[in-house]
This record gives sequence, C-alpha cells and structure tokens, in this order.
Amino acid sequence: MANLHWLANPGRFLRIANAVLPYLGALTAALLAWGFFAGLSAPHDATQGAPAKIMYVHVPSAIMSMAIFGAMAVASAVALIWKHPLADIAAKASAVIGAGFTATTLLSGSLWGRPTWGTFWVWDARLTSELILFFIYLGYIAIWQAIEDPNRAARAAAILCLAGSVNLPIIHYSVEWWNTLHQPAGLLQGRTDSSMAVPLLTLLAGFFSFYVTMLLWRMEREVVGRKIRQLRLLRAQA
Amino acid sequence: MSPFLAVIARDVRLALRQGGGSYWTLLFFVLTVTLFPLGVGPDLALLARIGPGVLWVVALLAAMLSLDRMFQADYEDGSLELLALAPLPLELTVLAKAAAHWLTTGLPVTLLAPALGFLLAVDVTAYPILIAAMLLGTPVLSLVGSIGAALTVGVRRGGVLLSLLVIPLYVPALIFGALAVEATLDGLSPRPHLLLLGADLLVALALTPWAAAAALRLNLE
Amino acid sequence: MSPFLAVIARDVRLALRQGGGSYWTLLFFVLTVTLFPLGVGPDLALLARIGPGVLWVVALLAAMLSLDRMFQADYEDGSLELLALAPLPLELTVLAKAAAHWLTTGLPVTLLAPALGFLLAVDVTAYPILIAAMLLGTPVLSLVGSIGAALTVGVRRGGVLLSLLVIPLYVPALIFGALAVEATLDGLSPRPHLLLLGADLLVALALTPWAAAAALRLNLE
Amino acid sequence: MPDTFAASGLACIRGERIVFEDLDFSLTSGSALLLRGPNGSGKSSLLRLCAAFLAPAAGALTWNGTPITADRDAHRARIAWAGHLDAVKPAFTVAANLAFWLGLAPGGAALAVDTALGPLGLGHLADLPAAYLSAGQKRRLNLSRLSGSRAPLWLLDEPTSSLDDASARALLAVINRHCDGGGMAIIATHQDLALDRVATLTMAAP
Amino acid sequence: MPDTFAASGLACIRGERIVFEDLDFSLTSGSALLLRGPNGSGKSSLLRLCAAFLAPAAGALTWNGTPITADRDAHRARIAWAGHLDAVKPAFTVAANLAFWLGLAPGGAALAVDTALGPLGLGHLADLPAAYLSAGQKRRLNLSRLSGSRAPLWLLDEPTSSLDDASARALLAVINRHCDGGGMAIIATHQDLALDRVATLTMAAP
Ligand code: HEM
Ligand SMILES: Nc1ncnc2c1ncn2[C@@H]1O[C@H](COP(=O)(O)OP(=O)(O)OP(=O)(O)O)[C@@H](O)[C@H]1O
Ligand SMILES: Nc1ncnc2c1ncn2[C@@H]1O[C@H](COP(=O)(O)OP(=O)(O)OP(=O)(O)O)[C@@H](O)[C@H]1O
Ligand SMILES: [Mg+2]
Ligand SMILES: [Mg+2]
Repeated sequence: MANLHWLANPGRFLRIANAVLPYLGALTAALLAWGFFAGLSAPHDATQGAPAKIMYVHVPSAIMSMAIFGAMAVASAVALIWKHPLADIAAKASAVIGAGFTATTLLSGSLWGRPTWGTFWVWDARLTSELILFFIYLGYIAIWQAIEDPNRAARAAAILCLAGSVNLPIIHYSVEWWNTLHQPAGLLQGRTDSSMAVPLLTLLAGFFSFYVTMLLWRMEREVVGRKIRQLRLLRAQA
Repeated sequence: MSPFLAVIARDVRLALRQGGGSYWTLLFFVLTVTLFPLGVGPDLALLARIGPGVLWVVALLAAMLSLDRMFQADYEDGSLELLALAPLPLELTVLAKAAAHWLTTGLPVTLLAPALGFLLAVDVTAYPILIAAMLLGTPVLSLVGSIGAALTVGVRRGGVLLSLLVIPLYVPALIFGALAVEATLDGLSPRPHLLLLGADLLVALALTPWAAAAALRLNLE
Repeated sequence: MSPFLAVIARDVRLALRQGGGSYWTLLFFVLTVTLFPLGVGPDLALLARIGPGVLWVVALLAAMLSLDRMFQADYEDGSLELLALAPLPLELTVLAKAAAHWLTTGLPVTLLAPALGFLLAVDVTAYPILIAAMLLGTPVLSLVGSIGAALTVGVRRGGVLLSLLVIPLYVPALIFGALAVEATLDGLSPRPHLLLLGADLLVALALTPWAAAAALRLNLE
Repeated sequence: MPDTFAASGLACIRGERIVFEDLDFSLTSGSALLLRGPNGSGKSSLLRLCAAFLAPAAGALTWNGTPITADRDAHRARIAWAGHLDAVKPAFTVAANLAFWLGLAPGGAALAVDTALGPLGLGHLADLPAAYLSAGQKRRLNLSRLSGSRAPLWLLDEPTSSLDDASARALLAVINRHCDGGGMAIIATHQDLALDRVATLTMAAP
Repeated sequence: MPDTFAASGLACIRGERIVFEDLDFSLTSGSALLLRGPNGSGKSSLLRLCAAFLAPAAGALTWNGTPITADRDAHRARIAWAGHLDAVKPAFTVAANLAFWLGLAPGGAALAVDTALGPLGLGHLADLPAAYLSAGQKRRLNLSRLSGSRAPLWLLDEPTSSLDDASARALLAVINRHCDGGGMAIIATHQDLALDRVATLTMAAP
C-alpha cells in the first residue's frame, strides 16, 4: 500500500520546501530591491533617456521567459522517462510563472517600443516569436485544464511541452531570416557598460530567485491540492 | 495490401464517403480565398501582394479544420483500441493516418493553389515555387497536427483546444512557406526557405509519429 | 429556469468545459488573426487594408469550426432523442442551441474585434461600425449554420450537396459585413450595408429554426 | 379510466426493406409489454415508431383511439425514453447530468435529483464527473431519469444490458412501481424480465 | 506445452481511486475465465490491464512467467480484443468492415471474410452498409472478427449484451472451439455463460 501512494515522496518535498521558502523569499526581496535601486539611480542612457529604465524589467523577464520553458522541457523529459512524480508538478507550476514573465516582456517591450520605434507593436521577428512563446505557454496550461485525470494530463502536457520546445529555437533564430527592429543580443557578450550591466545581472538573479520561490510555493499548493482532491474522491466512492 | 497501405486506403475512403469530409475542406479553402477579393476590394496589386500569404494561411486553416477527423471517430467507436493492438506499430499507424489526412487535404489544396493564386492575381512566375513550397509544407501540417489531434482525442469536440495547441507549432512552416514565394516574387532565391521547409518536414517525419503515438496510448488508458 | 434557458445554459457550460473555456475561444481568435501578418508580412499599411476582411474571415471560421458541436455530440450520445421528446418544441431547442453557439463564438469575436483590429492596425474610426456589423452578422452565422449542422448530423449521404446549400447562405452576411466597414474607412455611409445585414438576420431568425428542426427530425428516424 | 395504447396493422420499412408487417398490440394502463425476438427483428424500430421518431409504412398507433400523429405535442409529453445510448455528458457530474434532464421533463420533475439517484443506487456518486463511470453506472444514470418522470408511457430499449443483478432487480422494481401507479412500459429485451403484469410480443426475424 | 497467463498482487487505480488491490489469477491454455461482479467493480479495468492499455499500480501480469511489459509487441500479437464499443464504420459494408480488421490481424487472417461472417450468422448481410445494422447485428459483426483470429488470448467485455439467444449460443460455441484449440479467454459478463472449461473470478465492489 505504501508504494501505491505516490504522495509518499512528495511528503518529504513538502517538509523541505517549507523550511527553505522563507529564506528564498528574503533573498528574492533583497536582490530585487538592490537591483532596482542601482538600476534607477544609474545615469540615463545617453540616447534613450528615461524610458530606457524599462530595460531593467524587460531584459531579465525576457531571458526568464525562455529559460523557464527550457526548464519545463527538462522537467517534462524527466517526468516521461523516469516517471518522477515531482517533475510534472514542477513543470505545471512553472508554466504560469513563465507565462507571466512572457506577458511582462510583451508589455514592457510594447511600452518601450512607443518612445523608441513610435509604435506599440510591429510584426517583427523577435516580437512575434515572443508572442508565439506566450501562445505555447497558454496551450500548455490549457491542456492541463482540459484533461481531468492529473496523471494523464501530466503526460499529455509533457508531450506537448517537448514538441513545443523543438519549435522554440526555430522561432528564436528566425530573427536571422526576417529583418528586425529589435536589439541584437549584447548583454551577455560584455558589450554593455558596467553601470548598466551590474544592476541588470543583479536583477536577473533576483528574477531567477523569484521564479524559484514562486515555483516551490506553487508546487506545495499543487501537492496539497491533489491530496485533498484524492480524499474527496475517496469519500465519493465510499 | 500491406497493413500500412490498408490504413491509408481506409482513411481516405472514409474521408471521401462520410459527409464529404474532404469536399468540405476544399470548399472551405475556395470560399475563404475568394472571400478576400470581396472583403479587401478589387485592387489587383494589393491582392497580388497578399496572395501567397493568404493561400498559406488558408491552407493551414483548412488542414486544421479537418484534424479532429484523424483520430476522434476511431476513438469514439472503439477502432482505436483495435488499431493499437494490431501488429502494425502505433507509430506507423499514426504515419499512415497523417498520410491519409494529407492526401485528402494538403494534396488537393496544393493542386488547387495555382487556380486560386490566379484569382488573387499572384504572378504566374511564382507558381512553381508556390507548389514546391506547399508540397514540402502541407505534409508538415498533417504530421504536426497529428500530435494535437492525438493529445485532444479524449476531449470531446476539442476543436478550439486543438487549434490552440497546433497553431504555434505550425508557425515555422507558415513563415518559410510564405517567405519562399515572396522571395521569388522579389527576384530573390527561394532556396534557403525551401531548404528550411524541407528540414522542418524531415524533423516532423522523424519525431511526430512518436509523440502522437505516445499521446494516443495515454488516451487509451 | 425555463427549459429554453436551461438548454442555452447547458450548451454554454458544455462549450466552456469541453475542450476549451471561453478564454480559449478568445485565444483562438487572436491566434488566427496572428497568422495573417505571419503569412502576409509585417507591413502595417498593408495589414490595415486587409484587416476588416481578415476579421470577418476569422468570425466565419470561429462559427464553422464549432458548428459540429451544435448537434453532433448530442446525436452521438443519445441526448438528441431526449431533446426531441422534451416538451420544449424542437424549433425552440434549435434556437436555444444557436443562441448558445453564438454566445460562445460570435459574441466573443465581436467583443474582441477592436483588439484584433488594433493588432492589424485597422483605423480606430471604423470600430463602432465594425462592432455593429458583427453584432448583426455573427448571429446569422450561428443560425444559418444550424441548418448545415442539423442536415449533416449522422447523415453520410448528401454531405457535399448540403454544404453547398449552406455556404451561399453565409456569403451575404460576409459581404455586407466587410463592405460596411470598408465603406466607413472610405468615408461613405455604412447604412445600406447594415440594413441589409439586419434584413439577413431577420430572415434567418424567422426561417432557420424550422428548417433545422425539420432536418433534425429526419435524422432521428 | 385506464388509457390504451394500441397498434393496428403496423408495418415498418427501414433502409428500403420491410422489417415487419401487420403488427398489432394493445396495452392498457398498469401493464408492461416485453418485445422479444432475434437481432434485427425490429424491436428497436418498433420503439422508434411508438415515440413517433419513425412514421409507419402502413397502419397506425393510437392513444385511446386517436392516432398519435393527430397531436404530436401531446404524444411527446406522454413518453419517457431510454434508448441504446445513455445521453450522459462526461464533462458534467452525475448530479448535473440528471438535473438537466429532470428540469426538462414534461410537467416538471416528479422527484428531486438526490431522490431520483436513489432507486438505482447512484447517490454516493452524485458529485463524480460522469467521465469516471463504468458502463453499468452510466446506464444506471440514464435510467435514473425514469424514477423522476411523470410520463405514462415508458419506452425502454434493452434497459438491463450492462446492469449487475442488483441493479437489474432495482430497475424492475422501478418499472413495477410505475405500472402499479397506472403507467405503461414497452421494453425491448433479450433477457427474461420478471415483471408483475406483463405481456410478451415475440417478433419474427424478417 | 500449455501457456500460462497469470496475475499476481495486481492493483488498479483509475481517476485517482483504487479500483481493486491484491488480485491474483492464473489461466492456462484451453480454459476461460469469467469476470463477474457488480457495476464499477473493475471488470473492464482488469481487461484493459490484461491488454496493457493500462499499467497496473502494483503487481504484474505474466505470460509463461515473463512480465507482459517485457515484450509489448509479442503481447499485442497474443490478444484479440472485443470491448464495449463495436468498431464498426457505418459508411462501409459489413464485409468491408470485417475485411479491414482481418487484414490487420497478427500473422494474417485465419479465415476469409465470407467464412468469418458465418459462425454468427451474418453471411446474408455481407453487402449491407453497416449503418443499417441493428444493435445486436453490429455487435455480431464486431465479434465475427474473433473466429478469424489466431490470437491465443481473447479479451471480451460483455460480449453477449444485445445478442439474441441463438447468437449468444453461437458465440459460446466459437469461444469453446477456441479453447479446445488451446486458446484462452477472459470474459467480463453479467450473465451466466455456459462454457465448457471455465473458472469464475468474482470481483467485489470497491
Ligand atoms: C513588445 C515588444 C518587445 C518584445 C516582445 C521583446 C522581446 C525581447 C526578448 C524575447 C528578448 C530576449 C532576447 C534574447 O535573449 O535572445 C529581449 C531582449 C532585449 N530587448 Fe526586447 N522586446 C520588445 C521591445 C523592445 C524595445 C522597444 C527595446 C528597446 C528599444 C528592447 C530592447 C531589448 C534589449 C536591449 C534586450 C537585451 C538584448 C540582449 O542583450 O540580450 N526590446 N526582448
Ligand atoms: N476512464 C475512467 N477514468 C476514471 N475512472 C474510471 C474510468 N473508467 C472507469 N472508472 C472507474 O473505475 C471503476 C471500475 O470501472 P470498470 O469500468 O472497470 O467497472 P466494471 O466492473 O467494468 O463495471 P460495469 O459492470 O459497469 O461495466 C469504477 O468505479 C469507475 O468509476
Ligand atoms: N438506421 C437504420 N437504417 C436502415 N435500416 C435500419 C436502421 N436501423 C435498423 N435497420 C434495420 O432494421 C431492422 C430492424 O432493426 P432493429 O434495430 O429494429 O432490430 P432489433 O430487433 O432492435 O435488433 P437488436 O436485437 O439487434 O437490437 C434490421 O434489419 C436493421 O438492419
Ligand atoms: Mg435493438
Ligand atoms: Mg465494464
């Protein structure tokens, strides 16, 4: 009976997560506070002026939006191959956070686009590919909701996630085939001035830490929620 | 007849018999394309410019519209269980069904494309590339669509969900397909786009049968 | 709750639960509209010109994609027999089902049309007329579609002929709808087109429930 | 005064072939009619004639002497139907499925949802999604509509198929109670159903 | 040498609920196993486990001692399946429906279409569109696949439902012949099936 109960292992997870969460929360708050303070107090970009401050939200969330999908793909593969019960919970819990970062990227980019390009939206390759990423996130969330049984939903979502991840580099590199207005990558190649790069990297760490905090919190809720659901179903059967 | 061919033949025959499934698709294709001159106005230069893109978008929608035919009926009448137990590996069954889907949607749409391109005043010089691109791209639509169809097979009438899952996966084929034709019209070489389309097709051929078969298995539980 | 409202409520709830909440339907519209810039290219001036036509095509698609939801599932699981025996006249049941279909397809596309128009850079001055035309035109799609859905429910024989019957019935709504918006954009009065759309809606309201109910009875034999 | 539902000289054509001809029966309030016969002998077709889904090729069905085609609305209100198919929506819970059909019933539901689930022992499954039901549970959900129905004429097509013995007995009790209350039932079946007041019509293979 | 198909300590979870636990059985060539029990006790679920559609939550199914998951292709080739649903395409004729499935059968069909239609008495309907079949005729069409099958393990879910008495007897004869030839069958049913060599597994309500 004990090995029947897949929650046995997640029970241990709950204890660990509970212990770690407060510290993670504090770390996130510290990184974000310092990063935003340093970013906003740094001198304005010579050509773009104040709107360029949007960068401190835009760039880290753009990077997180893609990184999280990568993490979900890894978790999906783990869930499919090793059938680790926490892997699909992690993927599911990541999706909403990733979609949030993607939406933030789209919004902040639009707001930034108005002063720099004179329009909120253009059908440019980078922008379009980020929009498609958003749709892939939503499709992933949708399939979790469409299939009632969480075990089947998990595997269906994992298949979709892996299929979608094959698509991602294609969308991403289409920048090179389609003309684009958008900034090329430069941040991580050391072409950015350190007065901007340091706060940016700090914020990136802060966003990442925020992701991990939210992830653990959401996974906890999911584990508990499933337990409650199972108890309710058991009662319905009795 | 080999089991693989038998499955293709059965699905094609079903598509042709049942309520004219594939005629619906073709009619839809023609109707939607002819709607553009009505909606956009008779400006031929404008139509010529949007023509290749419109043909691609509508071909994509036509393929998507008929996707739920691929597994849903077999799931609901119990045939899918028997197909899953047949000696033909489920991956090959998926491939056969995707082939049947392409034969009844992608292929006719490709053959019809020049006629509709004519309606939209697309330059005749682009037709060979249009057809080549469609021959490479429309199988991708059927193959990639099979994943979406397999994932949503237990969800009754999951049409909207299906399109939500499948459209993002269709984007590369759509972009390269449309770009190939545009490049030709602009006097550039369509070769890189066609090569990318071909690569897309190879990846789809190699991966989608596995993904779709896995999705089907989980829906047979 | 009156039986008429009960049928509407049930169908809406089914549409929301099965394979897609209402927000997925909204997403479907956004996704489909997104396909056009991907196919046609990013030129905003060009997109603005084809925008109204594209929006109408999407509305048509939304209606068509979900038409088979109207009766087919109820036919296949035996619910249609019970509905036909219920005290609510079958004509009203059809009307209720068309209403539920409109609430889950036509209405959301209408409400979203301005946002989608924004993505396509359609001129803001056209939005009021766009919404008015869609409010008049999309119910026609659901009503007329109900005939097609009823005729093809379970019938394997004359599918082609039947769809040929329905598609011409769709075209007027689409033409007048697109023309109303175009007229506004060209600085002309959209009134005649809107009046024609209204007349189309009245005719559809008066006639389609009878036709669809008769078609359903035929299929219950 | 008891009602009478009768057929005289009934003939049925389906798929261009004659299924049966010259069929007569008469049924009065308080009794049930079992339709027996080999596969394809026309039991289901006869039920569809009785519900006026199908029109007879010859002969007529009458209610107290009046042809049922004279007032279709009145005839519809007389019927409770349970066919081969279970009319169950997997997306709804058991209770929601039943509530919809009871809400549509002629003259309002005779029973509340909870009460209607009782006779066939589905009470404990009320809040389960119907997608989770086994074949027999689905059938019982469909049949639960009947105990909440006021319709005098029940038309049942192989109602006991997929039912376990206990549920089959419970169903027979429901039908007996309906007949005791002055109802009638026509039941196509391949099994021997031990009902209280019952006549059997055996149909021949075509 | 006779084959053995056995289950040990089998448990099944569906929709997050335990349907049964600690189930054991063993079946050897030449005999049949009847699954009995109330609705929802897990008969159909057990059949799905045997076909490897479902994975057991605990325990294992073995064929001659080897777990069936060890060689899925081999196990698939052993199975002939007839579930609740009839896998009949209304658009095709009776003969075309059967021909397709026989053509796919493992190791080629044992029988020609015409011969396979015989045992369940469908020969005279061969050229009819399957849309015209009655419920029992459809079921017989599905079951006709079996007489053309070489698979040693038959998994049948309520095969006699909707069958008339003559067809039910004919089906039992087909199953007996299969067992006489060294086959085995697992049959979920609510009826008493008078087979020659048969064991019964009664499942309890969960
Ligand atoms: C809706 C509009 C926008 C979207 C969807 C968007 C999307 C993205 C994405 C996905 C990235 C990550 C690229 C990568 O790491 O490969 C990114 C990075 C970046 N974006 Fe945007 N962007 C938008 C508007 C803008 C605007 C208007 C600007 C400034 C003029 C801008 C400046 C940048 C910069 C500087 C980076 C960092 C590039 C690097 O060094 O890696 N973006 N954006
Ligand atoms: N697809 C499913 N998803 C979740 N739960 C299911 C599913 N199918 C069946 N169940 C549950 O599993 C249990 C066993 O169902 P099963 O169909 O195996 O019963 P059965 O013995 O075949 O019953 P019947 O005699 O009614 O056919 C039931 O409680 C049912 O609610
Ligand atoms: N939809 C249909 N179209 C045409 N013919 C049909 C249709 N349904 C049934 N038939 C034919 O009508 C005859 C009687 O069928 P019916 O379904 O009434 O038989 P039944 O007595 O209910 O049989 P069963 O015991 O198998 O349910 C059969 O010969 C069948 O082929
Ligand atoms: Mg019958
Ligand atoms: Mg069962």
